[in-house]
Amino acid sequence: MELKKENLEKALTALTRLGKVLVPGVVDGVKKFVPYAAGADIDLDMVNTTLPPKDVLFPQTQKMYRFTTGPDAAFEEISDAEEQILFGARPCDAQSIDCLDKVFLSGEYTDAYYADKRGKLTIVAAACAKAAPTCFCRSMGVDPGGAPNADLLLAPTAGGWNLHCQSDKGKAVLEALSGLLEDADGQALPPAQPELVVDMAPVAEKISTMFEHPIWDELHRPCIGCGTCTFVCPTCYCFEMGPEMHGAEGTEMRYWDSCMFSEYTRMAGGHNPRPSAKERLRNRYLHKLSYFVERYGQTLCVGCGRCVEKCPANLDISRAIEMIGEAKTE
Amino acid sequence: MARTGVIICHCGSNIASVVDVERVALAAGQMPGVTYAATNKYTCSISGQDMIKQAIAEHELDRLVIASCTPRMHETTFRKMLTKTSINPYMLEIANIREQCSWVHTDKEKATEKAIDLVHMAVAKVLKDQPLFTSSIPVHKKCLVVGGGIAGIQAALDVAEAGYEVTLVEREPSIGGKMVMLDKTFPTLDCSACISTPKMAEAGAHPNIRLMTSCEISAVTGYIGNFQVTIRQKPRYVNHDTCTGCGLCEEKCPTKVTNLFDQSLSKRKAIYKLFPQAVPAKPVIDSEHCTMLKSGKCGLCSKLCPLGCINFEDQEDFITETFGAIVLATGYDLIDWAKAYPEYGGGKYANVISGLQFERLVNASGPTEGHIQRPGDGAEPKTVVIVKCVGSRDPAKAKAYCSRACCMYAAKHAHQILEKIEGSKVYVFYIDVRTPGKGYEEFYDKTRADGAVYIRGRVSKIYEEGGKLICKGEDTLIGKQVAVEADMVVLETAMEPAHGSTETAATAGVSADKDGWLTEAHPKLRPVETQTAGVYLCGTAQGPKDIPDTVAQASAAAAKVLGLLAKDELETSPMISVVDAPKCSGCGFCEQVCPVKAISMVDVPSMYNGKRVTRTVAQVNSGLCSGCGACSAACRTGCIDLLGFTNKQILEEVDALWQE
Amino acid sequence: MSDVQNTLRDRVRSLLAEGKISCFIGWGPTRFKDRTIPKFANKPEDAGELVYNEHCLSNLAKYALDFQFSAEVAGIAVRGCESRAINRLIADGRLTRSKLYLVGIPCEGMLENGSTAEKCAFCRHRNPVVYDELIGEPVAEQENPPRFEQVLELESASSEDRYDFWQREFAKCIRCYACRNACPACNCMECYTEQYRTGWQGKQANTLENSVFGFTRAYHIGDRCIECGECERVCPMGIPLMKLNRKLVKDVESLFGSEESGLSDDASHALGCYDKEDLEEFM
Amino acid sequence: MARIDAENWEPKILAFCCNWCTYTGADLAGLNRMKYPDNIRIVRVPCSGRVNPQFILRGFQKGYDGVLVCGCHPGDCHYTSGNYFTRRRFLLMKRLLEYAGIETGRFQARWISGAEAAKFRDTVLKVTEEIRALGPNHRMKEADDHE
Repeated sequence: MELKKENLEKALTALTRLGKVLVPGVVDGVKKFVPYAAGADIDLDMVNTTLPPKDVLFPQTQKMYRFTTGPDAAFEEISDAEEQILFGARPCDAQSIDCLDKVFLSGEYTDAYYADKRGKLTIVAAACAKAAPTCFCRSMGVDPGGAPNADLLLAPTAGGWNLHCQSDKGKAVLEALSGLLEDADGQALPPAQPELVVDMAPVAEKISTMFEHPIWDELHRPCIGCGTCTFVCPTCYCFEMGPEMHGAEGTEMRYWDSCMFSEYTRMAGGHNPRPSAKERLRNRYLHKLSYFVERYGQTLCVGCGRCVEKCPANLDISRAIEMIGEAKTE
Repeated sequence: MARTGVIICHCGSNIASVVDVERVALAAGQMPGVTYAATNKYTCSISGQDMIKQAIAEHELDRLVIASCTPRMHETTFRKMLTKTSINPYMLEIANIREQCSWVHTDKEKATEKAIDLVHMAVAKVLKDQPLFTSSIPVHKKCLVVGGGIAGIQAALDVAEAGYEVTLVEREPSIGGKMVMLDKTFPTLDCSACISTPKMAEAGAHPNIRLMTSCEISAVTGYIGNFQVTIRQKPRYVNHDTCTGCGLCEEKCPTKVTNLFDQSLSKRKAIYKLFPQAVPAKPVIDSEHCTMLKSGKCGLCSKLCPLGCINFEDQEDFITETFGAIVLATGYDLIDWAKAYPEYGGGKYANVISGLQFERLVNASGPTEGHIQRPGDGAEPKTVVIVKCVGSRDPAKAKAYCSRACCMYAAKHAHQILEKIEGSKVYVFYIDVRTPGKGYEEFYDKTRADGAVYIRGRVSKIYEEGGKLICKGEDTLIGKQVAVEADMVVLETAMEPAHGSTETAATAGVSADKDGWLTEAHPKLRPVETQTAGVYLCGTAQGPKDIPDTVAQASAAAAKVLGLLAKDELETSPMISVVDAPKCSGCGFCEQVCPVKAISMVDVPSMYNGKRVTRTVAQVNSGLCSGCGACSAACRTGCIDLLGFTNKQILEEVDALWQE
Repeated sequence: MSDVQNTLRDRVRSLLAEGKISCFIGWGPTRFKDRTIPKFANKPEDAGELVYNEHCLSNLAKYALDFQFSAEVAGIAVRGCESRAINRLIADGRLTRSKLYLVGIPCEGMLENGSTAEKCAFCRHRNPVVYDELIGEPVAEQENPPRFEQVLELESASSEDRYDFWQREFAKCIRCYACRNACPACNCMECYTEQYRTGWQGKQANTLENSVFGFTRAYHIGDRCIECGECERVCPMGIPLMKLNRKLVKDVESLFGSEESGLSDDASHALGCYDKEDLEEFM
Repeated sequence: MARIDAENWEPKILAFCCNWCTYTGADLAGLNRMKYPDNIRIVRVPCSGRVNPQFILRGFQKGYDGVLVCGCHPGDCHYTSGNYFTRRRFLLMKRLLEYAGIETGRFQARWISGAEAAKFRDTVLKVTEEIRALGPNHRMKEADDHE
């Protein structure tokens, strides 16, 4: 089945009946997933959005519950989950949602806020026909031509996309699109081949032994300690919680935090176990390339290249992977 | 959890007739942290206070909000009351629902709503109050007086008489200042030396006064009650411990030098006493002119001195002492009129002299033994022109201000000339005649009756012609140019701050105005205090004034000093700034805005990026901090905060609006 | 530029070899032709890895803070913007001049996405204002670049439009604090945003809190901004922060007659002093 | 008060007053039984130099329709120089707020001495009327952002 480009708007409009449709678009100069509205500035050809789709499931600021203090203390949970269709997510984005699923849904504790949203999310992924210079998904085990955890995969053709249904939610999408699709598949374009390739094999082998390695002494030095890499990262999931108070009334919120911030690990009293950028950068890289792998069997980096693109100092995790691979260890 | 008590005062009907106090109390009872809310008829009365004390005990309150009159009225009362309870006196906030609510609003409903809001703000603030404790600093019961003129002498004597030790520092070799140069004092015409030298002698001999002449203060650190002052003793080359002041050295010294004490009208020796009645009555060597010190030749004084007091190797010495209080009495100089008024000859006419030169001329102990003689030729002047406001009230050329004493000493000079020189004529050029003092106007009237001719106008030019000094000016009363031929001209020149006085004052943390006069803490209400607590000022250091005012101000400063020294300890307000040093970046912005120099930058051991380092951070001197909070608003991080008005407290007050 | 690069490498090699400096902060290569990365040369042989080309966009000055407590002298490449940033950091008590060796490089502007970088477009100090040695010859300064053009334009908009403009821009902010961390005037040990106990600023990313941060930061640096444009350059969301900062710079200059910040390491700044004759609007 | 309908809307004005001059002036207004609108809420500070310009933004955030900063006349500061710094800070802040889109007049500063009870009353009257004319403030306000 093929969706022709000329039917895209109709298709998106049709999908709005299923829920809020989020598509890659540009708002005030920022590329991100935006709710689809007729005539919106959407761009399914862009390689990657600047902001990842993670806030669809894990908003930068999530209101958790409202409460009142004092003699009549009370609280009221906030549930703002709604049916959403993430349309045009890239394979790396889909993979990042897989990472987030592992964090928020697997194991003993399920995060209710995430689970609510995830249950109501349909992922319509779009395979990549082209790659940005900063893309290195293949090196991180992501296939730019596929997205196994997507409900529906769009594979680009010369005139549109071939649709591959991958789940029941995907079927619902197909049903909603009935009448807008060509029965036959179009001529599929070959998947993108990112030029940036790094070798993770030697990293996997030795990184767990490299906590004290001198490589960290130099690697962190350009880091200015901002949170750009973590906030544009589709998989970084650290958060902090705190209330916003209006007198006796308050709203408890959780909001993204960044392990690159100096105060991230600072304790009451001032002690900071990660006192400098060295410890912080090391933690971020080890988390992505080692700790997460040990726990969930996959890296917490999907090779989307957003942090490489946006780092104010041009720090490059792909280069770090290479350097770790090349590093001598005893 | 906080246990706040809220008391809403009726203030009889002052509040209760407009504000529904019961409703306010009811609303207060619902506010976060409030355990107890009640109203009271007269909260400030004894019974009202008893009721609060009882409530504190009964409800185990740990902080208090009183909604009543302005805190400016009873904050202190209620703090005092709290000292007798389990609550710290600073765990108190007052909501002003009288002056700023019931008295200014008529709509009862709205006034009540506003009162609830005001109480809410106070309740929000009190939740962030912390117990504060006054601390005390010891008072070093010793006073430093800088400047040994009549102001300094009077202040020193008053403090010494009260039983406290005083160190009187004077940069000249003798105390006495300007007053001792004068001949007579207006309006009583008593001999200046006759009334000032006994004071000098008294100061010199007083068991509680230590005179330090030929000395200057070079550094002041510390704060009220505890100033560490470094005094520089200039070399005198004469051992004053052994010298008896016999005068042999001065008599025999071969080097003659212009005598500045006599306003350059005479000569003195290179080893000299400043003037005959100098205190201490011992000579010093003028190193600039002594041939021995300059070229190693002579040494006559050393050979002659029977006690071997001469020491050509004498060096400057630095003495550091602690004082509880400092009085600045640094005095005045006269402006250099020759520079400012080239039209008066710019100094080239010997017979155009300053008022102070005239004082020396007419002084019995002066160069002419009191005979008024022209410096140019020694002749007795028959016609004398006196020009007032030379440099005063003349912003274009010199000073904008009035020098205050000149009108009177001009009249005195006129009187003295008319009295001493038979048949003499005196013309006084003036802009205005200002005589606001006891017996002043009468003296001026008498001078005119004696024959002094007052001409209203400025002298525009003085030049010599045929052995006479021609003074040209406009008589503005008749609107005509006048020219007076005079034998001598006396210029009554403006006062200006003594040279170096602003620098000395700055050393003690006292600022000066644009003219260099030292700035008092408040021009009306704190005229002898300065912005630096514990530093006082008096006399002409603060601005031009005459002797009676100077002496009165000196005694006033002494009274302030005594008020301080009478205390063993000073209680300091705990509502001062504190620095959260680990957060301080050391930028010094707080230091720049502090009006009392209470903040200094100090090096402290610290952690940075996990390493031990020495960093520079701000530090508040609790003895100096006046609690204004300017530093706190200047700090970007917010790491310097004002106790009692912390950032958090103020933000809570602002946020309180949200409560409904 | 390759001449400058060669001279720079030679000089850094000698400075390190002679022990005059313990480290040199310059730029190094990345895997992308159009990007450089701050490079720290610790040994003479590292000097060969230094790069100087039209892609050296990072302002290096704040990296000197890494050496603020070092006993040794650190070397750093300074163009006009870095030199002013260094002055700013010295004036604010964060660096010591004697512990720095400044290798000046006159600059004719950098490239960003193929054309003159926005941060260089309004530059008035392409030549370093302070240095210990200069590589190459001073270049001509841009004559009166229209620094305040964008500010004047926004000033002439209606109050409502101005509000909407900034709210739209700050709606994009992700609170990554790259602007703050890159800014040489934002040199507090801890930002006010981190003072949670005081609660100056909510951590939640919403348009209001974002704009409170934006305006507060602008106010905090307004009288000390050196107009290097780093904040705007590093903003991943493309918020025109210089349009805000230059408003304050413009007002500080016109209200208080202050000179541009960073031309000397004098600690004075407009809000740290006053003039009794300042404009009176509050009577 | 945040959700009062437009008809009954009354401007809420926050004022920071220095303890030595304006707060005293406000007290004197009370002592003289002068009348002025009840829309003002005073925060007492030791000196206008204590007022961090960030407090102003906070006022608007928390729903005040106008913010006023008052201190001693320049030259009369109890602490000598505090209000000179205040003047600089708020000359700048006022312009920044206006640039940020806060309407002119929502933020004001005035010098009012301890004797100027009438000036205090007149200022409150004038500022209240000006802010009433501007209507409720929604800009930089928390509630609106959270609706």
